[in-house]
Order: sequence, then structure tokens, then C-alpha cells
Amino acid sequence: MNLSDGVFDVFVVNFLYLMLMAALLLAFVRLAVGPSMPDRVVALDLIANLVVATTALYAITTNQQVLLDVAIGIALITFLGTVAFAQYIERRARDD
Amino acid sequence: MNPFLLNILLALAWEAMNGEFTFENFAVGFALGFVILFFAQRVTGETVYARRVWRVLGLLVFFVKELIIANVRVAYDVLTPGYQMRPGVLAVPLDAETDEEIMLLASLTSLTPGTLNLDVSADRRTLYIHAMYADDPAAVKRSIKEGFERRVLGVLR
Amino acid sequence: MIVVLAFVIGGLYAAGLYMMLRRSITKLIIGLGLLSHAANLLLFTAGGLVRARPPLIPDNSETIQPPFADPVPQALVLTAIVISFGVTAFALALIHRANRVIGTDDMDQMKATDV
Amino acid sequence: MTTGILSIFALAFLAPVICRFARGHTGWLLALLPATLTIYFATRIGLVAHGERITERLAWVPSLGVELTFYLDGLSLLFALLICGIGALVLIYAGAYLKGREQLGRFYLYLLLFMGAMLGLVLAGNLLLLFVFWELTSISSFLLIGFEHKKAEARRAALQALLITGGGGLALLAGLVLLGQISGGYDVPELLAGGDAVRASTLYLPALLLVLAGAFTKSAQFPFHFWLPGAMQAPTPVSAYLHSATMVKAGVYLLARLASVLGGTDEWFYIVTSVGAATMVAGGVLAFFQTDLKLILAYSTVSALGTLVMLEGLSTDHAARAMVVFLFAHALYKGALFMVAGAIDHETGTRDVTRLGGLRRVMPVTAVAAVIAGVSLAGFGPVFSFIGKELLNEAVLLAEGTARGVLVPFTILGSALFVAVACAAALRPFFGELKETPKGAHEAPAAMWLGPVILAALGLVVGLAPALVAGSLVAPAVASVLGRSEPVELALWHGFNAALLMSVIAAVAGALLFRFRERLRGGTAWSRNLFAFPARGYELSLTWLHRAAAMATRVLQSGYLRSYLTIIVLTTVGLVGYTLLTRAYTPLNFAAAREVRFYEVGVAALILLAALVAVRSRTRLGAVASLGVVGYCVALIFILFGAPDLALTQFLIETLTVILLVLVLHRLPPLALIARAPARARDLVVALLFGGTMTALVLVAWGVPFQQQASNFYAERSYTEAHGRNIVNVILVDFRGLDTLGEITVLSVAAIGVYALLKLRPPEAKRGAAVVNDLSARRRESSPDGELAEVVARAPEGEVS
Amino acid sequence: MIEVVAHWREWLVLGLLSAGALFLLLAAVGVFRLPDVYTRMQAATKAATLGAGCTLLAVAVYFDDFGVTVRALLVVAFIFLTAPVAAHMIGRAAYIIGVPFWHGTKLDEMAAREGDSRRAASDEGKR
Amino acid sequence: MKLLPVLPVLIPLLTAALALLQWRHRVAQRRLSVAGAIALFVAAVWLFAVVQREGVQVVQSGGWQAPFGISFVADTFSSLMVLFAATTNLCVVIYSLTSIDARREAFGYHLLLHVMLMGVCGAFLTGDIFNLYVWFELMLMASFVLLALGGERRQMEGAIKYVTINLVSSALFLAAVGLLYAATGTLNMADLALKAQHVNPAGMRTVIALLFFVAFGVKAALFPLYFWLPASYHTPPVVISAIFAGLLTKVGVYSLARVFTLIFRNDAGYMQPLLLWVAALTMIAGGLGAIVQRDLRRMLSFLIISHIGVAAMGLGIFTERAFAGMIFYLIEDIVVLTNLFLIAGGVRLLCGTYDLTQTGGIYRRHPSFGFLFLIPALSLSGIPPFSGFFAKLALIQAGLEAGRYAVVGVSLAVSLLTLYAMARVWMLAFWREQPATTPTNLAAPLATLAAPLTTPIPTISPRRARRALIPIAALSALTIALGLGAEFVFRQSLIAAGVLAEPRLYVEAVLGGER
Amino acid sequence: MSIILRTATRYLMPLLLLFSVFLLLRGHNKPGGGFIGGLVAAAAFSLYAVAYSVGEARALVRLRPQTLIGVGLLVALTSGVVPLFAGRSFLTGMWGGARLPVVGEIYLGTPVFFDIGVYLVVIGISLMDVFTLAEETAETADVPEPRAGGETG
Ligand code: NA
Ligand code: NA
Repeated sequence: MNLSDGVFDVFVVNFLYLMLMAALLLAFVRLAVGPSMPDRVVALDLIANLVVATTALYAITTNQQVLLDVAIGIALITFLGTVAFAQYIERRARDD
Repeated sequence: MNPFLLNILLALAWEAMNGEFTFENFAVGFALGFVILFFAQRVTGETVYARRVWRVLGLLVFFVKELIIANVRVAYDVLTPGYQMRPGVLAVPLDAETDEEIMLLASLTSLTPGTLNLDVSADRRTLYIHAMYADDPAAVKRSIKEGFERRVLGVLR
Repeated sequence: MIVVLAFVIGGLYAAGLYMMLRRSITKLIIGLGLLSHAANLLLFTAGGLVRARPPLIPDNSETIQPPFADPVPQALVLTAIVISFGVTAFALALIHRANRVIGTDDMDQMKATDV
Repeated sequence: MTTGILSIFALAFLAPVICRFARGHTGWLLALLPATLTIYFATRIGLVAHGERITERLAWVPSLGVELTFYLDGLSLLFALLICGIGALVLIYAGAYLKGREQLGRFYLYLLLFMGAMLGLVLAGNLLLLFVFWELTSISSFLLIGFEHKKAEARRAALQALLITGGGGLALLAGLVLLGQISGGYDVPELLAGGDAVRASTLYLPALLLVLAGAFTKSAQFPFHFWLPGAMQAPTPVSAYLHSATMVKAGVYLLARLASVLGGTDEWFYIVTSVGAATMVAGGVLAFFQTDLKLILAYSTVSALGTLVMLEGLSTDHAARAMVVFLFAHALYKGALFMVAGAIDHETGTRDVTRLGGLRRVMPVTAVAAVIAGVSLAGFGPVFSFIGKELLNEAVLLAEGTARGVLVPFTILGSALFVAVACAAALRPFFGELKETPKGAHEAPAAMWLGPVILAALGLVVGLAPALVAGSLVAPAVASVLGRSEPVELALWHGFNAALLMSVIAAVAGALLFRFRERLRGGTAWSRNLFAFPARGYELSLTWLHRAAAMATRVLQSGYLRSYLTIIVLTTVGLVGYTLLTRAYTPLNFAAAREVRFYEVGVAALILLAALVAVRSRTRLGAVASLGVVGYCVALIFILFGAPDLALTQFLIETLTVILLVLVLHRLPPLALIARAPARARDLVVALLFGGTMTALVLVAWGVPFQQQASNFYAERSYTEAHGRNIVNVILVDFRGLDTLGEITVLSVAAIGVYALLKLRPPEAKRGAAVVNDLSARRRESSPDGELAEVVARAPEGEVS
Repeated sequence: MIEVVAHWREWLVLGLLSAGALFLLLAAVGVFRLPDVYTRMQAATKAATLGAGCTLLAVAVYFDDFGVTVRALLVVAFIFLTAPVAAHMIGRAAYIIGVPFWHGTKLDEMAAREGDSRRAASDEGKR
Repeated sequence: MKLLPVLPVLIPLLTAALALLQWRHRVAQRRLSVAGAIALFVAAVWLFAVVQREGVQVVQSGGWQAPFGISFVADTFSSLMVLFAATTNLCVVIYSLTSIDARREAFGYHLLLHVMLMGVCGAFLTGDIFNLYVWFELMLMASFVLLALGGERRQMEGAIKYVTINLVSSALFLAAVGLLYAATGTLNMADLALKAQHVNPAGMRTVIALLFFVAFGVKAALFPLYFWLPASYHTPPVVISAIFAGLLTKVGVYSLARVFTLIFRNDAGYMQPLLLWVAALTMIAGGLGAIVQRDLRRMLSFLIISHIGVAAMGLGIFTERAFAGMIFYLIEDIVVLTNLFLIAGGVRLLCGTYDLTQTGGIYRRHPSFGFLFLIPALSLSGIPPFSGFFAKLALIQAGLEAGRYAVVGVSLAVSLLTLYAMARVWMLAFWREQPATTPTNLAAPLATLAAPLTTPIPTISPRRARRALIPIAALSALTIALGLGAEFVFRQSLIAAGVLAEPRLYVEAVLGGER
Repeated sequence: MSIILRTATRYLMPLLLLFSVFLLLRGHNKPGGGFIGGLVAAAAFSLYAVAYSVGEARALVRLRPQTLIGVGLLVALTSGVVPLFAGRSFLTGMWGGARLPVVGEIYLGTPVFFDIGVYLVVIGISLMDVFTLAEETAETADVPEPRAGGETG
């Protein structure tokens, strides 16, 4: 199977990328705007998920299995990041 | 979960990761799992009963159904101007007792659109959830208790 | 793409430096982070850019046919990334300690050792 | 010769030990060595007088041209004799003079070091070796002048001497190296043989000027004369040594040594003669206005040095002869006079000539020596110095046209001042009525009058029988100066001639000056100030130097990290940007930019956007999260361009970094917008310049053709030889494993740093107190520098002017 | 039709990818425009998890390698396991620091629980 | 020899790794530290001897032929630098035994010191430009930690500036490496020496050279890139300042010399005026800074800068003899500046302060300590017969030969400033009596030298006290020996400079050697 | 503290550790290696520290980070030195004939051990950074974190 074979029309593929890019942008706007800390965390988590998805999509469209492992790694670490973030927000609230 | 079982699971997971189901691979995975469990001993403090496969499947089917139905609802709200939602934070009394039961239930409620688990009370008897469509709180609670909780307990007990 | 990346690199350098020129040590550390991203990207582009051909030898072959991404800059960038992690961690500890000892995050209050 | 010099240094370092055991006899004991050396050199007189040159060579640093070469000819022999002879006497004298003082061992150490250095200097047969000893004399005299180290004046004088002679020394070094380069080596005999080539060289003038700078500072020539009286802070034996035989004559020696190489040109003549003449008069005037015995002698020494230098400038046979005789005579009488002055000070407790009188009654032996030496100073009577004076007058009279017109009156004025000074310093204290002094005066111990008596007697004997030295010492020395041998005949009486007339005029004028000295001292303060300006200049320039240095340092080392960064970045931008534009400009090929995928641009744009948001963010978390997004997008770039390992690493590390950032930043104060708009605009410009430069660099570098030799090698060997398919990993653990080894060590150290910074607590200090201390410290730092204030503010007027 | 059958895997992959992208976009729109952090999380948790899961499933289907498929499925499971946990942590944190609810939120049964003093309303906390 | 050239890196690493395993055993760490320092010294002597006997030593690490692996190259220059680094290190380690406080020892002081040495030796020996970056980072990281170790306020303020500026320079260094690779496709310095000459446009190579110039210039503390140094060097315990003073900036100059003679030798014409200007300004700025300082260590810090300027002048003159002079000067600076900082520690102990307005009285009570000061002080001022004079002489000869009169003049003027600064120290701390207001330790025996810095009243056995004086005396003796034996040193410097002037020797040894 | 997080962590952590070893050993042939593996392992322990506490995480690791680092450095160093005894250059790869029956086609060789050294060091340093900073910044929290016995002293 290859990128431009059959159903994997360049146009279709690009449309998928476009959606993901749009999603990235929207998520980033939320991250930049906030306004609360949890908002930013949610946005960052979403961005990480989008990166996972982009990686997976890229793996398929360029036929690179190895990128799956990259996606796995990202998925695993994202969880830690989000949890730590949330934990920190809570702890901080308790400190103040 | 029984440590031995967990060890076997880890060995299988190892094989899966390597994509090669052979005896030697299993042996190495088992040994690795043993070492890891040795270092992570505290992790495996409890024992869990074996599961019934069909209940798991039933839970899965129910979960996917809920997932899709509710996602559409949220999507509609997200994509159309204005909001139809009536959010609220609900306290759902829990029958689930063990850590695993509570976690599974909480996760499943969170994954289905419309409800999001916020916290478990300190006495572990109440689940607090954020519901997007809380026009009828009692109905939401009931659907959780009778939809997910029953099935989860069925799987885990 | 290298043209685009060149501007990204320049932008990161500029942003990093601008942050480092602020008075707050918090911004200083963010600036350092941006700067190291810039340097890493620059190093990454050094071997030229090749799309989707990682330097991995296929399972059924003893070598890899060009074109493939230059592995050398990748190894260098990996080293640089990891080093900058160590450095960032240290810098964080440093500004934390500095803030506790000096009682401010204003760089302008930290001139006692010069003057 | 070599052994002799080295043995003095050896003895110097033994001196403190000897001093501990020999106690009061140390002086006598130590004098044995220079005395022996005097005898040794005396035995060479015959050889040298027959025109032999004794050279001893040892290798030291031949690749730099520094050799342990010693060279004995007429000039160096004369100096060696004076140094060792007077040195022995001074050691004996010092033993008595300094009896019971503390740190005597150190004193002998310095004195012997000084003696060794001076002996080495005059015997050095290698220009650089000469310089080595030259600097050693500066250092040892620094230590000697500051011997009374608890007194601020002593320290100040020592510093002054060190800076002036040290500065001159540096010029000399440059001059000597230039000379060496002109003549192709640093060997003195070879250099002496090649004077013509030197004078013909284009580098002659700079070399000459540099050498002269060294010589003039060392020999206290105007306008560098002022450090010498300051050196009076040294104990009297040192003064004696400094002024008679040695240190100050090092410059005179150097000029004499190099006269046959550098001399004889117009440049030499005008510079050397005029500086010498000016110094002669200035020294005389200044001496005339002093009342402190040591200062009078010190300034008269300046005057004498000026005379010598003036003679060297003339570069004639007569002048050379006059110079050698004058130098010899001066060494004898000035040494005697300083020892006498020391004896007076020692016995009476004062050196103020206005408070002294009639001492001949209580100090008869000293008085005899003083009178003979005083007569010598005045340049009269049957003393060697008179011959010198006559030769001087002759030499001046024989000078060419205009020079003569200037030099004759100058010389007469100088001589007259000598006469007045001699009356004031050597004769006046011993005649007239005995005056009340702080200590009840009586004769000095033998060790203290022995030196003056011997020296004065020598002056008398040689004056009466000049033939004793004419052929044996003076003629060879003159030959060295001239670079060819020239017969020398000396006689006390030359008959009535113009030279004698000059002496007579000078004597009469001198007597008048002495007669009306009080009135003159009161009325002509201007003339004192006339020659004081160099000393002021020294102090002012030191002050200005400090001010300028303080200002420059304050401006550069401002304490603001951002100003440091700005300077560094602007330097980079300036250098790189300028060179890029002028030397590496290549028209950019934007055609290739067209084959860009839109999602790549999207990721790139997001990086920039996130960076912008990080910069603009008002909240810590917003900035951190944006930084995280930059990192994630960089990871995406890695994914897009075939670097999965990098992407994974980047993502893992970015997340860990964000966690750590959040942990720490939360403890820091919230972000605030502190900087004003102009500052922000300025920083923005700097940042954009920097970013623009880096962009340009990448674009240009991209156009440079590139060979993938290394990556092809890795691709071929990675699996077959290193058994790995992931080339990046194979590079990390095998091909370039050393990088990784270093890298994990970096990480280890960084982690230890984190641990140590956070876990190792300084002993709890109260923060408030620390701040207060700090503020007061800063305030103190802005006040004028301590020692400088001491140097500048407390300069007692009378001493330097 | 035959083509579709012959290329069922491609079509399945395409379908999964499209669904994934769609859900992710949905999540992003939700996060972008829903009115408070709790509702945004509702969108992010479900739709994003589903979207990421779909794309990874697409990978599992697409590559003809057992190891890849198993790993892809494992990571889908992982995501489904972790996403709600993460959401729970964020939501709880938001609630504790007092991030305000959308004005349309009528009910807060959690406010009645004991030890609610933890809900501290600090300005910095809201950012 | 497959091992010897990497030994100076491996020994400190082994020492540090073992010390890590002994984290909680202070005594064991001290023993390890001394053993490691001795072993490093022995290895350095051995390496130097082998290089002497057999010429340039090359190890292709990993056994991969150059330019594909990382080459370690010990020529005379690098082995000399390693030798003196190891010597200084040994002295500093011994001094630390009695001067560093238990708190710092418990938090890895010893192993940090060894890791720093590892970085320094690695930087001297590596023949690979990126590997050089790694060693630089290692050296910097260790120095960051050493600088901040203890966490006092001044340390923090100094460290922030030091760290930030050095990180910026590292980023530039990295960028320069990247661009160099982009232009040539290789990282091996010998290979670069060949390939960089064909870079088209050649101006691009010049630009990269300038980036390296700035990056190394910051590390070397050249004008106007030196600000981090006076802001930080006086803040940590003096023994740490001492080793910094001796080694760190020298690595910067070394690297400048390496890349400019090897890779960018064809840009010399363009770079030379720049280098000479920078050298002159560095000398002046350092010298002026030094004379206005009240804090002894800050004064010494400025003197470091000023003398780096002198070494840079040697590079800027760009003749073989100038290189030799520069190398001699670097060696001399290592020994002398380390020693002066150690002595400053002694001054602080005797007078209770580094503040020169408050010091005094040492000469009267402890003349021998005074003489120990005079030796390095005079050497630094270029006074014969100490080593500094010969180093300066070599540079002056080279400069005048090359017709670089102005910069030589500046260097001479600056030695006068140095002399002035040293004389001030001598007068203010040694000659004069201490101002009455300050608390003083002068009455205490010299044994106080051995006291930990933070303890005001020392109680330490004379045996340990003597041990603390050993390194100072040893370094002073070395200064004398380097002066009296200047011929040997300068011959070595000439040999080393020969390789700099004729890179073919280096290139052939690396690329043509062991396969 | 969240029961939900703790429970999830109990199951996720072993999986993460396993994955980290997988990445480590496979790194020679596919993306991964000592750095990445070490970071994932460190992430696993960090997760535990978040869910439970730093003290408990330290107890779980048992070894001091310093020791991990030290051992890691020694392992890496040793793998580089071993070839010297065979007369090879420092860090030369020496490959045993034994084919490691795990990851398809890995041969046991000194570079593998080198990577293991890297792995250990990276775990050690990441834990040291994370634990220390977490402890330090949590210091003023009203719920004091339990400290592990050996580390804080
Ligand atoms: Na860096
Ligand atoms: Na330094």
C-alpha cells in the first residue's frame, strides 16, 4: 500500500491533515487564552493527543511502522504530564 | 490481581510488544516481568477474582453504544450556536467498593459524553460527576447506577 | 521547507533572546528553553531535510538506500536535547534557590557581585 | 665571574640564617664576599687594561635568546669594582647603622639581592640577561625602599619607584628586543661589533627611544627624576648604595654600554644631551632648596646623573673621558656623603641642616671624611672630582656651535649649584657653633666611619695621583664607551684655561648662592614648583588612571545581565552579519520553497505562534505551556523529517521539563511587566537582529554544497559491523559513543547540581541582616579607593616638590 | 462494490482516520468554544480519546505486522484507561481551586460535601 | 597506544563514578579524590612522556577509522595542557582536603572537581568538533555546580550570570557546529582541516569562524564577552575559584587556537585584525578593572581576563613563535593564577577578609607566606627570572618580529598595570599594618591556612596546616622551575606551535594513522 | 490523593517499565535506546510519585539515584574499557556470538551494555531531578510528604 494508491488520494490525505491542523490551532488558542490553569492543561493534553494522531496519520501516509512506537511513547508520557500538572494545581491551591 | 497472573500477563504483553509469540520470548518476558514485579512489589498488593469474559464483552458493547450516542449529542451542542446543555455537578452514591471497581466505574462515566467524573468522596461512598445534561439529575444518576455500575460490578465481582 | 525552518529558527532565537533580556528570572529560563529549541532545530537542519526516510536499515536489508535522513545531525541533536534537559533542570534549581535566598526574581536586584 | 654573581645570590638567601647566628657581626661577615670579589676584579685590571675582554657563557634559554653570558671589559670592570667595593663597605656600615632593628635578615637579603642584580647587570654579556638583572634591581630596590613597610610614605615611595622604573623597564625590554632583532642576536659583544648596521636600520629610532626611556627612568632623568628622592625612605645604607654606585647608575651604565652602538647620531645627541642638561640643572635647583640632608644629597645625585647623561649625549672623546672620571669620582664622594649623612642622623637624631652645626668637635673622624667628600662634591681641591669637573668643562667647551652656547651656561649653573649644595650639606653641619640636637651627638662607631673615610681617602689619593687609575681603569672604560681605545692621561692641574675659568665662575656663583640661600629659599618658590610638575603629573595620572579605570569598569561591568547579553549578541550580530553581507552573500533560491507541504508550514507557524505567546504571556503557566507547545511541535518536525528517535526524546524531555518548570515557577513571584516601553523596543530590536542573522545564516549555509560521506559510511557499516539497524542509536552507542559517555556524565553532574542546590542549605542567615550588610558594602565600594586616597591625598608637599 | 471489498482494509483505514480526525476536530472546537473548563473537558476527554483511538486503530489495521497491531491495540487500551483518569485529575483540580462554572450550571451537589474549605478562590489560581 | 590518550578522561570518570557509589562516605570520597588526582597526574606525565618520545598519539575511539569515529589526539600542545591541568588539579585537591567544608564535601564536591577535570582534559584531547562541545558542556556543567555549591546569596547572583551567558555561548557553539557540518559534512577536526578549505562561498567559512570566535571568546573571557567572569569567580570558596582561574578560560583559548589554526587557517588574514583588537581591548579592560578592585579575588578575576588578552595576542599574531609564546603563557597562567587564588584564601584567613581596605600585617607576622605570594605575583607581572617573564618575552619577540608594534605596546603597558595591581596587594595586605577595626586572625599561627573557610576560629593540627601550604609552595616552586627551566618549556611550546603552524602534521597523524 | 489515580497507576506502572525495557533493548534496531528507555522508566516512577508521594516512590525504587547513576556510569565505562583487554581501541564494539533470544536479532555486545549504562544513568538523573524538585517545592505544603529514610540526610 502506498500513499497515493487507491483511496489514499492526496486530496483526501491533505484534508485529514487540514482537520488536524485546524484542531491544533483551536487547541492552541485555548491554551493561549486560558483563562484558568486547568483550561491550559486541557488544551495541552489535547495538543498532545493531536500530535499522537498526526504521528499515526503520518505513519500511515508515509508507510513508516516505526512511528507507531513514537506515538505510543507520546501517549504514555502525556498522561504523566497531565496528571502531574493537575496534581500541582491542586497542591498549590492547598498551599495558598 | 494475583501476582502470578499479573506476571503471566506481563509476559504476554512482552510478546505482544515484540510481535513474536515464541516460547523463548515468553520465558524472557516472564523473567523480565518477575524482575519488574520484584521492584514494583507494592503495586500488587491485592487479589482480584477472575472475570467472566461475556460480561466484559457486554460491558464493552454497552460502552461503545453509550459512547457513540452521547458523542453525537455533544457534537451537536458544540457545533451549533448557543447551548442546549444544562450542566450540573451530581453526587452519585456508590455501591462499588474496591479500588478497581471505583476506578473502572469512574473511568467509564468519564469516557461517555455528557458525564465527567470529578472526584470520589473521602469515604468512598459517593462519586461526584459533572453532567452536561442534568435537567433531570435523578435520571442521570440512575442511568449510571443501572447502566455502568451494575455491569462493572458484574464483571469485577 | 528549509526556508520556512530558517525563519522558525530565527524567530525562536529572537523570542528566546528577547525573553532573556527581561528582568524576571522566570522569563530568563523560558528564554533559555526557546534558545535551545532554536539551536537544536538549526543543528537538525544541518544535514539537509529528507521527508519520511528515517535512517533505519530495513529488516530485510544490510544497508539503506538513499535518500535517507542524515543520521549524524540526529545523533547530535539527541545529545544536545538531553544535555539541555540536564541544564534546564539545573537552571531551575538555581533560580529556585536564588529566589529563596535573595527574595526576588528581579534580575536588577542581583548586582551585588558586580559593581 | 659567573660564580661570583651566583654566589652573591646564594649568600642573599643564606643571609637571614646567618643573621640569626652572627647577630651584630653579620655585616662584617657578609662583607667578606663582596670584598673578595673586589679583590678578584682588581686582579683582572691588568688583563682588561691590555685590551682583553673576558667572556663566560652558559646556556639558559637559548631558544629565546637569553643566555648566561658575562662580559668583562673596561666599563663593566669599573662598575664591578665600585659595586663590590662600595657594597662591602655598605654591608659593614649597615651592620652598625641598623643594629637591633627587626627584620634585619630580610634587609641583608634584599641588599645582597640588589648587589647581585647590579653586578649581574653590569657584567651581563647578553642584552636579555641584562634586562633580567635590570628588573631584579627594580624589585629589590622596591623591597628596600619599602623596608620601613609600616610607614605609608615608605610604601608610597616604593610604589612610585617601582612604577617608574618598572614602566621604563618595559620600554627597555621592547627596545632591547628590537635591538636584538636588528642585529640578529642578543649577544652584547656581537652587538658592539655591529653598531653601524643598527644605526642604519629603520627600527633604529624606535629602539633608541625605548632604550632611552628605560635608561632615563632608571637614572632619574628629568622628568622622571622625582622617584629618586622618594627612595630616601630606604634606610641610609641603601641610599648610599642606590645613589653612589649602583641602581641609578644602571641607566648611565646602559647608555655608556650602548653608546658605541646607538650613539653618535643626531637623534642621540639632541635627546640625550638635552635631557641630561635639563636634569643637571633641575637636580641642582631642587637640591638647593632642600634642608633635609638626605634629600639634598638625593637631588644633587639627580643633578650628577644629569651631568653624566649629558656627557654621554655629546659622544666625543672628551665627553667619554669626562663621563668616566666624573662617574668614578661621584661614586666615591656620594657614597661617603650618604654614609656621613646617615651617621649624623644616627648620632644626632635629625637630618635638618638648619638644626645642625659644629659637629666637627664631637664627630672629628666623620668630619674629616665629610669635608673631603664635600670638597669633591663642590668640585674643588686636590680631589679626583676636580679632574672630572675640569674634563666636563672641557667637553662642554668643545661641543659644537649652538650646543656649546646652551651647554656652557647650563654647566656653569649646575656647577654653581653643586658648590652651594656642598657647602650646605657637607660643610655647614660641621662648622660653626654646635647646635642643640634631639640626641646628644658623639662620634659614630668605627663601622660607620670606616666607609666614608675609605671612600673619601680614595677620592683624595686618586685626585693627587690620577695616574694610578688613568691607564688601568679609566682608559679601558673610555675605550668601552667609545668602542675604540683612546689613550687617557689625567692631571690635577691643566693650567689656566677656559675650563678653569668656568670652574671659578661657578665657585663664585655658588658661594653667593650659599650666602643668600635663606632669602632665595623664601623668595623663589616658583623655581621649586617649576621642577615639581612631573611629580604632580605622576600623581595626577595615577588618579586619572584610577578614575578612568573605575568609570570604564563601572560602565562595562554594570551588573545587569541583560546588558552583558546585549553586548555579546550585538558583537555576534555585528561580526557575523557584516561578514555575511560582505563576504558570503549569495542570492537565495526561493524556488525550492515551493515544494513545501502545507501541514509542515502549519507546524512551523504554530511554533512561531507559540513562541510569540510564550513571550507575550502574562502568566507563568501560560508561558510554560506555550513553551511546551513549541517543544511538541519541534517533535512533530522531527517526525516529519525522518527522526523518530529525536521525536520521542524531544517529547519525553519536553514533558519532563514542563513538569519541572511548573514545579519551580510556582514558587516564584508572578510575572510582572516591569520594563518600560523604550527598553522593550530596544530589546526587541536586538532580538530581531539576532534572529534575522541566524535566519540568514541558515539560508546561506543551506546553499553550500554538501557531501554525505559520513552518513553513507554509517549506512554501510551500521548493520554489517555494528549489528544495529537504527543508525542513530548505533552512532550514539558505538560510532560516537564517546559523545554519549560525556553526555551522561553531564547529566549526572547536572542532577547532582540540582540535588546539592536544593538540599545543601547555607547556615541559616537572617535575610534582613544580609541585605543591610550588602547595602552598606555597596556604599563603601562607591567611596574612593582606600590606598589610592592614601597615595594621593597624603602626599606631603615638601617631599616630592 | 467489489473494489470496496477488495480494498476493505484501505477503506476501513480511511474510515477510521476520517473518524479520528473528525472527533479530534470536534474536541478542539469544543475546547475552543464551550463556556467553562468543565464542559470543555467533557469535549476534550471523550472526543479526543475517541479520535486518537480511531487513528491508532487505523494504524493497527493498516500495517500488516502482528506486533504493530498488538502494540497499537495496547496503546488504544492505554489511552482509554488513562484519559478519564487524567480528566478526573484536572476536573478535581479545577473544582478545588474554584474555577467558576458556566452561568447556566444550576446544580452543585459537591459543594455540600465535608471539608470543602479546600475550595479556595484565589485569583492566581484561576489563570 | 590505544588507551593512553583517553586515560585523562577515563580516570576522572572512574573516580567520579566510584565516588557516587560512596556518596555517603566522606572519608572514602576524599581518599578517592586524592587517588584519582594522583592517577590523573601520573597518566598526564606518562602521556606527555610518550608524546615526547613517539610524537602525536591518536586513538580512534570505537575503533572506527577517522573521520567516522571520534578521534582523541594528544600532540605536544594538548598533552602539555593536560599535564598542567592535572598538576593544578592535584594541588587543588590537596588544598581542598583542608579548606573545603564538610557540607560541600557531603554534596559531591570531590566528584564534581574530577568531572570538571574530565571535561577539561576531554576538551584538550578531542579531535572532534562536536565532541569538543560535549566536553565543554561537561566542564561548564561541573563548574556551574561547583560555583553554586553552597547556595549562598553571592554565589547565586554570580552563578545566574555565569550560567546564562555560558549557555548562550553554548547555543552559539552548537549553531556553529551545525553550520560547519552543513558546509562540510564532517565533524572530525583533521578532516575539517581539509574539507573546510573547499567551502564555497569561502565567506561562509569565515562566518562560521566568527561564530566559533564568539562562542569560544565567551568561554575564554575575551572583550567584550567576559562579563560573566568578574561577576562570578569571586563568589565560591576560594579553592574553587582557584581551579576555575587556572583552567576554564584556558580551555577557551586552547579551543580558539585549535580551530583557528586547523579549520579556519585560511581565514587568518581576515580574523587577525579582529583578534588583535580584541586581545588589546581585553588586556586593557582586564588591567583597568583589576586596579580599581577592592576585593582581592575580584582583582585577580580581572587579571585573569587581562592575561587571557595576552594569550589571545599570541594567537592573533599568528606566527609559529607567537603560538609558542601563547602556549608558554597559558601554562604559566594556569600555575600562577591558581596559586594566587589559593594565596588569596590564605590572606582571607589571616586577615579575615578579602577586602583590601581591611587587610594588612601579613608580612610582619608571616614573611614566608609573603614570599610565597611574591613569586607568583612577580611572575604574573612578567618579572624575571620567573616563568611569566619568559612567556611574555616570547610573545614580545614574536610580536615585534611580526611588526605588531601597537599590540605589543599595549601588552607591555598592561604588564605595568599588573605589576601595579600586585604591588597594591603587596602593600595593602602584606606590608602595611592591618586597620584596627577589622577582626583579625593574624596572631594565629600559619596553621590557620588549613581551616575551613566558613569557620572563623580555626582549630586544626599543624600537620594538616602544613599540608595546606604544600600546594602553594609546590606551585610557587613550579613557577620558579618553569622560569629556570624555561628552555625546556619553550622548546616544548615550539614543538607544540609547530603543529599549530603546520596542521599537516596533525591531519596526517589523525587521518593517516591507526586504521 | 486520588484513589482513581492510585489504582490506575498500580496497573500502568509495570506496563510502563516493561515498555521502557522494550525500548532500551530494541533501540539498537528501531527507535528507542538507553535515553528513551530511561526516560520512560523515569516517567513511570514519576507517575508513582505523583499518585502516591515522592517518599513512597523513593522506597519503591530502593536504590538511591546516586547509586543508579554511579552504577550506570561504571557499566558504560566498563563496556568501553573491556575491548582494551582485547587490544582494541576504547569503546570498540565487541560482539559475542550469542544471539539474544528476545528482540528478533539483537546480538549481545559491549554497545548493548553501554546503552544499559546510559539507561541506568538516565533513570537516575531524571529521578534525582524530579524527586528533589518535587520535594523542595512541596516543602511548605500543609500535608508534609513522607521522606524516604536515606535520601534527605
Ligand atoms: Na545547550
Ligand atoms: Na578561568
